[in-house]
Amino acid sequence: MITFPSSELTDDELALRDQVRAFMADYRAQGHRLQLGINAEPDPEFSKLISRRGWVGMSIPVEYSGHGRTAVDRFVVVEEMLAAGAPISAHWVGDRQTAQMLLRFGTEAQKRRFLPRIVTSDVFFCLGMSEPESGSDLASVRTRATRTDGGWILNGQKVWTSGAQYADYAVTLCRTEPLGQSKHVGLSQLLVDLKADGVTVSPIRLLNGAHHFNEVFFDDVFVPDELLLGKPGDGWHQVTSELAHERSGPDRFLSVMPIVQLLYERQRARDLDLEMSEMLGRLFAMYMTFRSMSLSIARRLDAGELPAVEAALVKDMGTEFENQAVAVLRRLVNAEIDPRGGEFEALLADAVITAPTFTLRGGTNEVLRGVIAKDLIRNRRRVA
Amino acid sequence: MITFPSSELTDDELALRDQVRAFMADYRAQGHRLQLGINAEPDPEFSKLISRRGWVGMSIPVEYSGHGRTAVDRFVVVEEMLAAGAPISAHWVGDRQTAQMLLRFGTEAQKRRFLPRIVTSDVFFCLGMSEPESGSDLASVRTRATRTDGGWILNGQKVWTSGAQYADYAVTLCRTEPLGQSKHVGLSQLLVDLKADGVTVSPIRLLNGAHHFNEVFFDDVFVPDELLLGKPGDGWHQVTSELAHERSGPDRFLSVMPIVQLLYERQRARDLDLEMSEMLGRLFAMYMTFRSMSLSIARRLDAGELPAVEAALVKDMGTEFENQAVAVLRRLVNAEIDPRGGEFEALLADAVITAPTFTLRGGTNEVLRGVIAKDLIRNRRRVA
Amino acid sequence: MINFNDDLFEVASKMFERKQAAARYHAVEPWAQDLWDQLRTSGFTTLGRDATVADHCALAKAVGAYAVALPLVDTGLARWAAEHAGLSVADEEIVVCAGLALGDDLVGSVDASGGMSITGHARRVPWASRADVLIAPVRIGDRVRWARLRRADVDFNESVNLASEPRDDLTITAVVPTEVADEAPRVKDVRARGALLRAASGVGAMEFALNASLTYAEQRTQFGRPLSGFQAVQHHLVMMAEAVASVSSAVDAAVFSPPEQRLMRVAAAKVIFGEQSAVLTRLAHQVHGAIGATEEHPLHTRTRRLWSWQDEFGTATQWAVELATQLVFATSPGAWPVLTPPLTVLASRDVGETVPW
Amino acid sequence: MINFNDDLFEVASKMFERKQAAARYHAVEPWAQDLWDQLRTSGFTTLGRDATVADHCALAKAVGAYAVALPLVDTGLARWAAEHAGLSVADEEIVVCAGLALGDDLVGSVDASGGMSITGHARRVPWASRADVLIAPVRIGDRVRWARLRRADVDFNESVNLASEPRDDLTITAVVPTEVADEAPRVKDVRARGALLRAASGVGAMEFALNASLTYAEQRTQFGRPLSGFQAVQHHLVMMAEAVASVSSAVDAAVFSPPEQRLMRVAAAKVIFGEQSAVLTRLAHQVHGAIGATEEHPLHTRTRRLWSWQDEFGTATQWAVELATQLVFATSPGAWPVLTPPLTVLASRDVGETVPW
Repeated sequence: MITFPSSELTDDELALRDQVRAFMADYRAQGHRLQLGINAEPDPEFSKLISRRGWVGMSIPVEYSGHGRTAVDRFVVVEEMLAAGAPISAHWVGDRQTAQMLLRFGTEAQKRRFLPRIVTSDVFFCLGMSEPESGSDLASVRTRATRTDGGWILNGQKVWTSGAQYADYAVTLCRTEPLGQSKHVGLSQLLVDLKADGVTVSPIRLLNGAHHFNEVFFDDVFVPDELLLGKPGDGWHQVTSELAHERSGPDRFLSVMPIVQLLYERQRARDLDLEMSEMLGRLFAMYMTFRSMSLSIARRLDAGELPAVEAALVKDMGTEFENQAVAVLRRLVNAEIDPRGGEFEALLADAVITAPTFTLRGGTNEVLRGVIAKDLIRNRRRVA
Repeated sequence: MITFPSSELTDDELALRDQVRAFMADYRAQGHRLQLGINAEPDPEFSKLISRRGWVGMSIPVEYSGHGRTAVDRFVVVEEMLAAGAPISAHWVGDRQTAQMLLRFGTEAQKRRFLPRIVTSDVFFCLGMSEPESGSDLASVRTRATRTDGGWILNGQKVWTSGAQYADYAVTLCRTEPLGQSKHVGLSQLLVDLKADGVTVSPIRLLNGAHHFNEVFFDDVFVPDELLLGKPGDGWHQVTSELAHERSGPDRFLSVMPIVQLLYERQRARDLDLEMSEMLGRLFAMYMTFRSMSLSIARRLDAGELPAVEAALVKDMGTEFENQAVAVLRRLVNAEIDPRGGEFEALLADAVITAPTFTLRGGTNEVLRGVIAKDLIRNRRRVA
Repeated sequence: MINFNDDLFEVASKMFERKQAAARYHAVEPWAQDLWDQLRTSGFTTLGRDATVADHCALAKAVGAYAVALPLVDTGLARWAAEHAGLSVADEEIVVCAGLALGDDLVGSVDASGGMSITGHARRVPWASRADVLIAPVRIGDRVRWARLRRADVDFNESVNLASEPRDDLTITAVVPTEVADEAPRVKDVRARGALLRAASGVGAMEFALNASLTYAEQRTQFGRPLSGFQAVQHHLVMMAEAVASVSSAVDAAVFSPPEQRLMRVAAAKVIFGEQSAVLTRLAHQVHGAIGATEEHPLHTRTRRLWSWQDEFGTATQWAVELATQLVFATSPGAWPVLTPPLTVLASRDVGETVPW
Repeated sequence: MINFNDDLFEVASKMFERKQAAARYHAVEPWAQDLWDQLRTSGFTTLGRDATVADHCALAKAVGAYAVALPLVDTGLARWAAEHAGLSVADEEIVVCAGLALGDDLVGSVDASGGMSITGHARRVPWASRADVLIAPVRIGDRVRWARLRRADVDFNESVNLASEPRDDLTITAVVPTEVADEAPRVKDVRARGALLRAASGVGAMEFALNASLTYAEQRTQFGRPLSGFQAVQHHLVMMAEAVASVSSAVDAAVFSPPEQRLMRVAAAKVIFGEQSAVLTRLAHQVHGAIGATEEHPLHTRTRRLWSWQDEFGTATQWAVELATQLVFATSPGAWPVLTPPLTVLASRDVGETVPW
């Protein structure tokens, strides 16, 4: 069964929330503009700023210079940041995924080398997953590493690598054994230094002109043994076991919350007409519910579970909701949108243009639904 | 390309519409309650009444005692009837499909025998298509007829046969040759006299208690040769070539128009609030557009074309719209619905309960979309 | 999915299941006196303020899962309200709340001798015609009080909801109440609890519909393979699972809510229930095809209830408006802080429950 | 799909196609002076009242199909209005309409010597910064007249729509018009024609997006088969085809409408365009995946236009309200008779066009 037992934040968690909330109120009062979720412009300075507050690499154990806090603590920080439109994308991948992956699969040396620097935002990661012909079918990667003295020689090409223009390392899924019967076998992940010889990063601009994504080319790049994540051949297992971390987060339903916030600020002192009330009420109900579901997953992560199907469900439903929310906001505005208008209009314009990407990032919703359906049917069979 | 060239009604067609409209206004003034599209209770007396006006079997040629009018004339009559909530279901199948099928595929004797009686509503037909295991996959029928002296011996079972409780004949798709490589080969249609020995009709009640559908069992039923439609083995071709007639009609988007009509009557003398205006305006726009598309298909039928893909498109989109329309009406009512309330509430209650069947009747929308997709892709390939 | 109180849900479910099996019903309807008696013996008909909202919701969910056509949920709501108000209800009495619908108006007047009588109307009272006793909020001057009336003293116009459950219009003319108490709990709190209970029943009915659809999609073949092998059907099933998960989560969040967030969470739960159950019912019927729309098939015993329960104790639209009204106010610190309030934000506003949950 | 005037559409399309091929663009942008000159030679920049609404829509559709970033449609609209009003526009001048947005207000005053000057503001005027001449409705006392202004006399705040097409805010301070004429055509008719032209352009852009999606779905393989083999993708494509067909049909119905139904059909077309283009853009991007959301891919040159054109000359919501306002009135014979009116029903109401279509 797909379950989302509810839970409340503890007093300590509420106290953390208050701190982050106050910090972000302050940050905004300094004149920083709101940004839309993980589409925000990367801002390494901001990442360093909140690192100093202890809000990056929170769940990394103290022995690796982390804060030894919970997935829920991280959830609390992240949802406050997203709701307040903070520019969190620079440290995003390392904080959300790479740290977890290193903790679970990395060698001791890798942990000691990278984790402390994730905590201080002194090292940023990006993900080399998709390839030109692979899309959501990750296992069909063609990038390959061949054995050489003391390491691997990497050749191939990645696309949709967000942040490669400023990141230090790309966690790169590649084939380290020839393709056999199962395409899931013989894959590994390498931590590729993006400044190494043979690496070329080339920008892919989005339809709004923004530069999040890149193509990354590997041309006989030498990757030393110590940068192979875990054991050779474990790549597929590593990738799939982290999906619960990747998919369930508040970034999957809070992207346009800053626009709702601005609309709210315009409305709160006025009499709400019925239509505005109804639409806002429906949006509020959805936000409250997604938040409960996402928090539920964070609690289960803390309990050592990996609720990957639940995470896929939240991502599918949450990103569809984000699109509906943009449509509702447009309907409430009920006029042409001026992309050079005020903060509200400019953000809404950006949301209209980038909303189609919400249901594509991190596995298209069609693929996610396949994952969920398989689980539903398997569980049904088990019961029957 | 899927096209819907627009057209307007001619003066003659407008005059016909005025006649039907006036007739229906009169009929309603006599206290008859509005009904929902082809879900209406069958009323053979009503069918005979409008037969006398010349509004049944309209496109049957004069030589078969028909009125020699066009598909558009029939469209005009049917849309007026549906919009006015008339009980048209008794003659519906014969008028819409069987007459066309007899004209295209029937023997001269069959035409002379049945067409004049369709025109006068003295014979009613129903369709024996689906079977317990076939669903939308019509070609997988198991009902079979074997050759005997002067005719066929029919055995098998049909379901979802609407109107079998009062119809005279069931146009029955059955296998007349053993199943070979293609399941589309070796099928025929028999006109089975429902009063014949060995025929049992057993009601299937719908979730609202209504009796439209039946199971029909054939137990060694003798069907004489003269009741085989056209040539043996032509069944599949006959069935599929009539889909344009079956699918494009106003019955695919006008089912809940009588409820809109009643709502309109309550509203027209009041000031419309913005939400009511917006929702009504959106409904109106859809009705106008479906009407144009459906009329366009009727014109093409008159031009000798069989725009089956366009018809499937109208049916898919129209029946989805009908469901949305019910949702919009519920939202405007914004209160519990009393099924024993006034005419408006009672009709709305019935629409809520039966709306799920709109997208199932006559081929589920999933199947229709498969048909349309195949055409889109085929045409694309032709262009490329 | 989430059972609020797993044990209570399981016990009730077993009783309903036995009854269904014995009666060869797909749902427990029509009125099953033997089951009612059995429920009374087990104490399920007298759940009142001794039980938590989690208990009440667990029972409501079981009622929805098995489409039990008995006033178990509504009598539980009325008992809870009556006991808090201090009105007496005997164990064997069936009691329901009247006068909770918008626009209902019951007025009490006191005559020279100090005797009170009540006049007015109440619309679509659940199970009124089956009740022994009604409790209702009555306007007396500018105060509201709870009154206890004998059903026999009240005129009825019997009607039903879309699932044929009794929803009766009442006309009350100079009826002398058998007892009167102060307005505690508040009418809005009782209505909110009613809304939550409907959503909880809805979770049970939605889970049934999802499971029935999964089973059907696995068993039914078309074009040579099971329906569950078609991507379109798989996507339908996923959207249904999403509907169940979101409503279940929203109800759970309301049940276990901190006091000052209860009303907003109930509102959210009823909104989500209204929206998502509409999605689910449509898809459940689409997956089932024609067979699911027949009288013989159990699906409609749940979907028809869902269509009515969406609107009972307030429609999704009304609760959305209510939620916005709670959360948008001039002195608010902003959208996000009211959606995720620290204690201080809502405490000053009249949005909390005043009686034990 | 439906070309209103096939020949004109084909001729214009060929010119745009050549330009795109020459420029290695996926869309004709940014400003292409050589193309503009060529269009002028061919007479496309001077289409006015001599052309039918079908001609104007055919050209608008071609502009949408090729994402032509030139003011061809808006200058056509303005020329049509100016010629009917009797204002003079030279062949080489680029002219656009200002002051059609809701809330715009331009006021003319006459001084002692009989000279007129105009003051006020106009929002989001298409291509104003590229125009030589503006025509605008001006309020003088309780009458509205059309005025012709030199662009050079007007202050601008340049902005754009979501597709980076110029949409400029104008501030007009005591500007002396070069010519003034009576209000014929009516402002509402010009706005309606503008709305229809946007929907016609939308049909072109939607067809492009559908065809691009079909091609991509055929060519792109995933999990070992073409995307077009996945049922979910097929359903996306079908919904896109339905969107194109319905908007195309609605625009066609407006173009060839009987006079007394023109305004209602334009309203319907703009509503359907708004709703269905929103469906189509979402699905086109979903089918294309990440590649379709990149700057290099042509898809966004059409989808960004569609997102803006939905709202220009009135949003779908505004036109839905307008349509209901036209069709719901106390003396109406009912919903169906106003949707399918015999001549007599609408003739008495102020819903028809008063100038040649």
